[in-house]
Amino acid sequence: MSLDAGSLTAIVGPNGCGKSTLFNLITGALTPDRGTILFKGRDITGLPPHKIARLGIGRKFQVPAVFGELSVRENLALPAMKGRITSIRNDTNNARTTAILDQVLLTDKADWKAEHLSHGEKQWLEIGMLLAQAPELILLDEPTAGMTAAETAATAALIRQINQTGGITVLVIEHDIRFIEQLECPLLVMAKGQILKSGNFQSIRQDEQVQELYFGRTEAPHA
Amino acid sequence: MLEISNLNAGYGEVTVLRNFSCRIETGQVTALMGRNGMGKTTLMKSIMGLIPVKSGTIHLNGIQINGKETYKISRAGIGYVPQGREVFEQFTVAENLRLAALGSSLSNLDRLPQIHDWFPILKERHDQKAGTFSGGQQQVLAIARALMTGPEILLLDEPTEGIQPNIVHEISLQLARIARETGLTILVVEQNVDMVRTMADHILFMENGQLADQCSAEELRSDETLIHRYLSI
Amino acid sequence: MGNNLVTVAIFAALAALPLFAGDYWTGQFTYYLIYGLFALSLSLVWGYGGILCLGQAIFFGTGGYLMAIVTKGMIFPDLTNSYLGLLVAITGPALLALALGWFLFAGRGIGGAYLAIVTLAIAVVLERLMSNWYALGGYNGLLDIPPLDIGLFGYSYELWDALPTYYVILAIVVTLFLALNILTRSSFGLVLTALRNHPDRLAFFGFSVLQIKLVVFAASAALAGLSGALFVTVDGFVSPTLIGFSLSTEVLIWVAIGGKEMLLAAFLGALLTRFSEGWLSELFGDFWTLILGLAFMASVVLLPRGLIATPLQALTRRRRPTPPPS
Amino acid sequence: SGTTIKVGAVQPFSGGLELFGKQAKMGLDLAMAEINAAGGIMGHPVEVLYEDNKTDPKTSVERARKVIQRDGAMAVSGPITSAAKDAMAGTMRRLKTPLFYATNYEGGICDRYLFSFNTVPNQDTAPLIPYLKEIGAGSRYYMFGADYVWPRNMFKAANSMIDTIGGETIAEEYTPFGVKDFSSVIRKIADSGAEILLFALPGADGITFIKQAEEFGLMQKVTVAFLGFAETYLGAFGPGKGEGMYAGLPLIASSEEPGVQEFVSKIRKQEGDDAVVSFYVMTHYNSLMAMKAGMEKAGKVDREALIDGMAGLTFDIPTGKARITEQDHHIAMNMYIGKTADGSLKVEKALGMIEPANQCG
Amino acid sequence: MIEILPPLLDALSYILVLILVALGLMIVFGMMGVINMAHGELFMVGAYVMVVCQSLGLPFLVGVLFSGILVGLLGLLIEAALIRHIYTRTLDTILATWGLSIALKQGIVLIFGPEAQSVISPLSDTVSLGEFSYPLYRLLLMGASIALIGLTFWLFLKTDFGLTARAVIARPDTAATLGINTRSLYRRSFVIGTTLAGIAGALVAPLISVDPQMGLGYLIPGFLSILVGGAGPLAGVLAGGAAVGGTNSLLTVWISPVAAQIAVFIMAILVIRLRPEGLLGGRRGK
Ligand SMILES: Nc1ncnc2c1ncn2[C@@H]1O[C@H](COP(=O)(O)OP(=O)(O)OP(=O)(O)O)[C@@H](O)[C@H]1O
Ligand SMILES: Nc1ncnc2c1ncn2[C@@H]1O[C@H](COP(=O)(O)OP(=O)(O)OP(=O)(O)O)[C@@H](O)[C@H]1O
Ligand SMILES: [Mg+2]
Ligand SMILES: [Mg+2]
Repeated sequence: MSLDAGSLTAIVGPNGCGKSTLFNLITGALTPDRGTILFKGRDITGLPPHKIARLGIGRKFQVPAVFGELSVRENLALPAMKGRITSIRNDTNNARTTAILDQVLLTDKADWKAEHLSHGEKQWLEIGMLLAQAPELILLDEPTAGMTAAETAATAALIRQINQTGGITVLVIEHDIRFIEQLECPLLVMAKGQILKSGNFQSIRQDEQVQELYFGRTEAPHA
Repeated sequence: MLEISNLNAGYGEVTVLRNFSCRIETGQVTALMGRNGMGKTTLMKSIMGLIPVKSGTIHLNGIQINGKETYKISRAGIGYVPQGREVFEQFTVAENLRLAALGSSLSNLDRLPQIHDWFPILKERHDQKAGTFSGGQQQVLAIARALMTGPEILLLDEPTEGIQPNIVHEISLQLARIARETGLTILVVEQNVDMVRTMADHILFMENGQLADQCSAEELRSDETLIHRYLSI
Repeated sequence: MGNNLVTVAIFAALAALPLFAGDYWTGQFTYYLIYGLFALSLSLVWGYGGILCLGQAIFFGTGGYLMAIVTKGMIFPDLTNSYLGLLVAITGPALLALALGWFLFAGRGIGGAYLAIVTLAIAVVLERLMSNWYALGGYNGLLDIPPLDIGLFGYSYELWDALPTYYVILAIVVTLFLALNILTRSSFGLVLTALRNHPDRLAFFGFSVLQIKLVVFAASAALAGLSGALFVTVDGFVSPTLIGFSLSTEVLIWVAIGGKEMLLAAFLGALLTRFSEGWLSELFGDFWTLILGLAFMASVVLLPRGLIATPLQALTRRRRPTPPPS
Repeated sequence: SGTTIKVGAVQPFSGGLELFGKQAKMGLDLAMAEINAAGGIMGHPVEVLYEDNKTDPKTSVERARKVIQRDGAMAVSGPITSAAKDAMAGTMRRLKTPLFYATNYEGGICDRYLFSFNTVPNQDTAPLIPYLKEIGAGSRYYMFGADYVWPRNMFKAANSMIDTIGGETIAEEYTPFGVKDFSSVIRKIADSGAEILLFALPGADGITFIKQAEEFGLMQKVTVAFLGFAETYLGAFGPGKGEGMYAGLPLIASSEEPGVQEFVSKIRKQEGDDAVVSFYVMTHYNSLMAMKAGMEKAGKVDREALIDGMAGLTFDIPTGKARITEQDHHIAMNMYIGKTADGSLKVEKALGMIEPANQCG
Repeated sequence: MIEILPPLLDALSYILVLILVALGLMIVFGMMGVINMAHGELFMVGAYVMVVCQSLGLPFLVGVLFSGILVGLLGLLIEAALIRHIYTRTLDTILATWGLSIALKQGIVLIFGPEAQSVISPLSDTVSLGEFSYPLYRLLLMGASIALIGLTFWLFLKTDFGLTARAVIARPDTAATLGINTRSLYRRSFVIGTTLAGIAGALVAPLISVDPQMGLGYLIPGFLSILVGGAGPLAGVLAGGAAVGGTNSLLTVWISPVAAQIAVFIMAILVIRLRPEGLLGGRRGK
């Protein structure tokens, strides 16, 4: 598969079909047995995670992974350092951080320890951390798990905004059909470690094979 | 059946639940909805005694259960399916189920055929390690495991999170069937409005650690504004 | 910032100490300061870096031996300059830490209890090796190590007396303490907290976890090496006991009792444990060891943040209040 | 009466060798009591200040400084391990205070401020070898000891003596501390064809070894010469075990000699009837008695004068006369060969006065 | 054949004794995540109970029984007063139990004094196997060790108790929500671990010097065995004990005891580093 710069793509597929594994491969958490991964034309196969991250790939984990002992603000400051540990300044209170806090609706809780946030708030914080990192490609693994419909919609809007105004390429894994619909983007269907189908939401939703495998026949497509 | 009054609970200095009160009626499926971080999981955990209750009471069939140890609460008749499933990955399906009987009472092993009947996959794969199950299958196992303890009331925390749509649907149908057949009382935390519509008799809305509103399934169906009020931003 | 006030008060008290203490106590506190510096090194790597090194004496002892080798002129009889000795005693352990760290952390690496036991095993092996290394004095060690010579430009000023020694060491300790404070409050400190918290996540933000660990491990080793070097110039001897099991565990107790996540507390942990040990052991005789064991246990269980850090933090509390959800 | 003369005693009272610390204390306590009962030293009462060195070199240094600088000790007694002694040496020189070291050691002290009141290899080990040949135990040796300086130097002294008598050393082997299973080594020794095991593994490890040697029947195959053996080991092997082992020592508590009898009964009176008395008690006792004699010879209470007074001093000890060597401050005294039998240590042969070899060579 | 048999038997006896001592350590560490630095001292207390029993003229087996019971009770006390507060804090368990080990050791010094005590072997016969003979007690000890190891494995791997124990270890909170009394399970596992330490102390006492320092000599190789073998599955301790004990015994014969010890340490460091999950695999430590 390949992604165009500035695109927004979603991946769906049954549990355990290898979606998270795909992310692990791209970000260097796992090394592939075969095949290559190119990023902006450069072979990044087998590079360690921090090198890949420095090249401009950011990632949100399926289970939210924030730094519980740090405050929300510090959590945002950290990715902004982009892996350099030489700077002595401790700058957590700048305009950019404030803007991101606003964007992910955590301004009120900027000085909370991240471990005190709820599940959904952590998901948002993690998206915020990706923004702070300012990568060119963002990989999101189930960003709305545990969110209500409205929150999900807000998240979808946020992601589209990131993609459109920020010009960042985004790849999303999600099970929530509404969310995927709201993303209004091309879809890849994965099964047993391979791309089964691709297309827009409607065409995939209607696809017999995908319905059987994933969505389930019995459920009427909602309006 | 389950009566919670003026409950205050939280983590360390943080109070999440503030004077939360509600009643769960016998034989009903009650859904608890609310935005992220409103304290739904916290409520479940305080019912189970996993986090300490600061003040207020929880009664099960008229008997106070708050302040008891978790295992006693479980034995008093509450089954719990935690958020994130938490099956024992190293154990086989059979061991996972046996464990639940060991914890409650060995006679609960008699429930095994019934459970296999509801969830045939658990019979087919009873010697497979739970860790090798897919997310949806693990969810099924977690539910079966909780049922194995022979609960009077079952608490489910977001059973559909991260599960592919067709399995979500299957699970909700199966739960509805079990509730119908056995009269099991169910309290389910759920964000998936479709699922709530399929299953629930009664809906509670939670906001800022308090019970904000409640309604019946019919009211929910007829009145979209409730959903917007409590579940939007 | 109450914290700084407390720090200033403590170091002012230490500076004033020789005015009303005799030679003995001045000498004694010279040791305590060195132990305090050693405790700081462990606090850095354990409390801040999240790496529990049960063999911290490896670096203390290496620093001590290197200092002895240089200042006794065992390799270059003409180059016995104390400054050279200190330089070697700082860089040597740091390099050793880099090599060890590379071995321990690279690739999949190990951490937690495994790392703790491995570092302890390494300390035991080194102690054995030093005991069998006869060119370096074997089991009985090297004797007659000259004191620190702080002379410059060809002049020589050897620190034989208690008072000047005390102040020179105090100056070194204060400087390093301040430097460490700046370091841990900088963004590097932030990275360290993140590392303790969620090391796996850090890499995906572009941080090289290996690099961070190596930096903090080496920095801590350099500090430990320096304290070992200072120790041998004051004590005049170095032996395998300085490199092995018992000193490693001793420093652990100081830091645990003091509070590993707070530099000042770890430093005071060393000072106060050593200081109170003296008179308490006189007071309680054979029961002292029993009491020490029980007290240590109690402090770990009841005050996991440290016997000294807990009240100090209460005193200087200001960090990150958590407002209740509104 | 004048001001109190203080003597520091930096001894192990914890950390593994506390048993020896206690032996030392028994001797020092008795000496202090006797000196004070007799009016002190030139009218000055003596006080011993005990300090626990935790069997650790750096703590020894710290405690030595404490008793000298803070308490003004005239001299320091101790420690037990030679590693701690070496560590203290520099401090003793720096603070110009004599150290009374009263443990048998490997030799090598040659220092104005250090006195040794116990034996060196030529006194306790070398005489064993011709004696064992003489009684027909043989002259083919297996040497086994702990991995540190003392056993190595003991074996070195033994080796030259074995050469002199035309014997043979089959193997020389060392073991780390804290080993709990010796069956492999025991089998090696049993199969080596050695007649005598020269054994220098002190403390608990030594006891463990002998217990396992009994178990495997090694004691029937070889004669054990146990270097550094003392009455403190008796009873640790179990009844009927650890019999027939030889050692060279400066005092055997079961000796018939009236001086020894009297000394042992004085200790027992002080410490209780079941007190174990070994030569460590006597050597530490001797060190204080020598200090009294030396100071009286010098005629003034002064550290340097005390050292001069003690050099070359001849004085009485429970086993007869003893003399401190002029140059290297070691002690010449009567020596004995002892053998374990019937659960106690018996005198096999009185060797008479043996001069320590010159350590300043 | 005859040449190689004796050293192998020696190695086997060391391995089995090592595993016997490490078994309790293994339960407590591998299964509960508690690093019990005081395990060696519990072993020591077992030996001292034996000393007292013998001085009272009780038969050896009664002494073994008493050692197990008394040290088990001590374990109960330790669990209630100390360990239960720190189950979730693995690294703190190192520190706390280390304080405990200091206290226990000093307690013994205060009661019995620092000198070595003697425990008499109940059997001093040797059995002859053709050319060479072997002490009977050692053979019995090896048998007892195998029996206790088997019993422990059966208990933790085959019984319902074992299933529950392993569940509690994996997910304590979830196990509690299934009605399992996690507190009592932790306590029982810990007490089983300490009881084993006490029995081991009593059984090994006739072979070694019984003194306040005796615990450390087994603790370190015991730990290395567990880490080398792998903390996850119980069987790891068998592999680890065999690797550590076997290397040590055989190198002692072939080279020297000092070289053997250094080799064992270096082997352990390498194995732990290169295979942190241990020789037998299993869960990996954090
Ligand atoms: N660390 C691992 N070791 C072994 N197998 C693994 C590991 N991680 C994942 N797997 C297996 O790889 C397969 C793909 O897993 P992956 O996590 O990529 O699925 P997914 O598509 O993200 O599923 P979900 O929608 O449930 O998150 C699964 O069968 C899983 O069991
Ligand atoms: N371990 C914790 N320590 C402190 N505070 C916590 C902890 N876990 C949760 N909280 C706080 O409790 C509040 C409620 O969390 P809870 O997990 O109950 O929310 P929820 O309603 O279940 O949300 P979600 O839908 O995201 O699961 C959150 O706002 C969070 O700040
Ligand atoms: Mg996934
Ligand atoms: Mg929740």
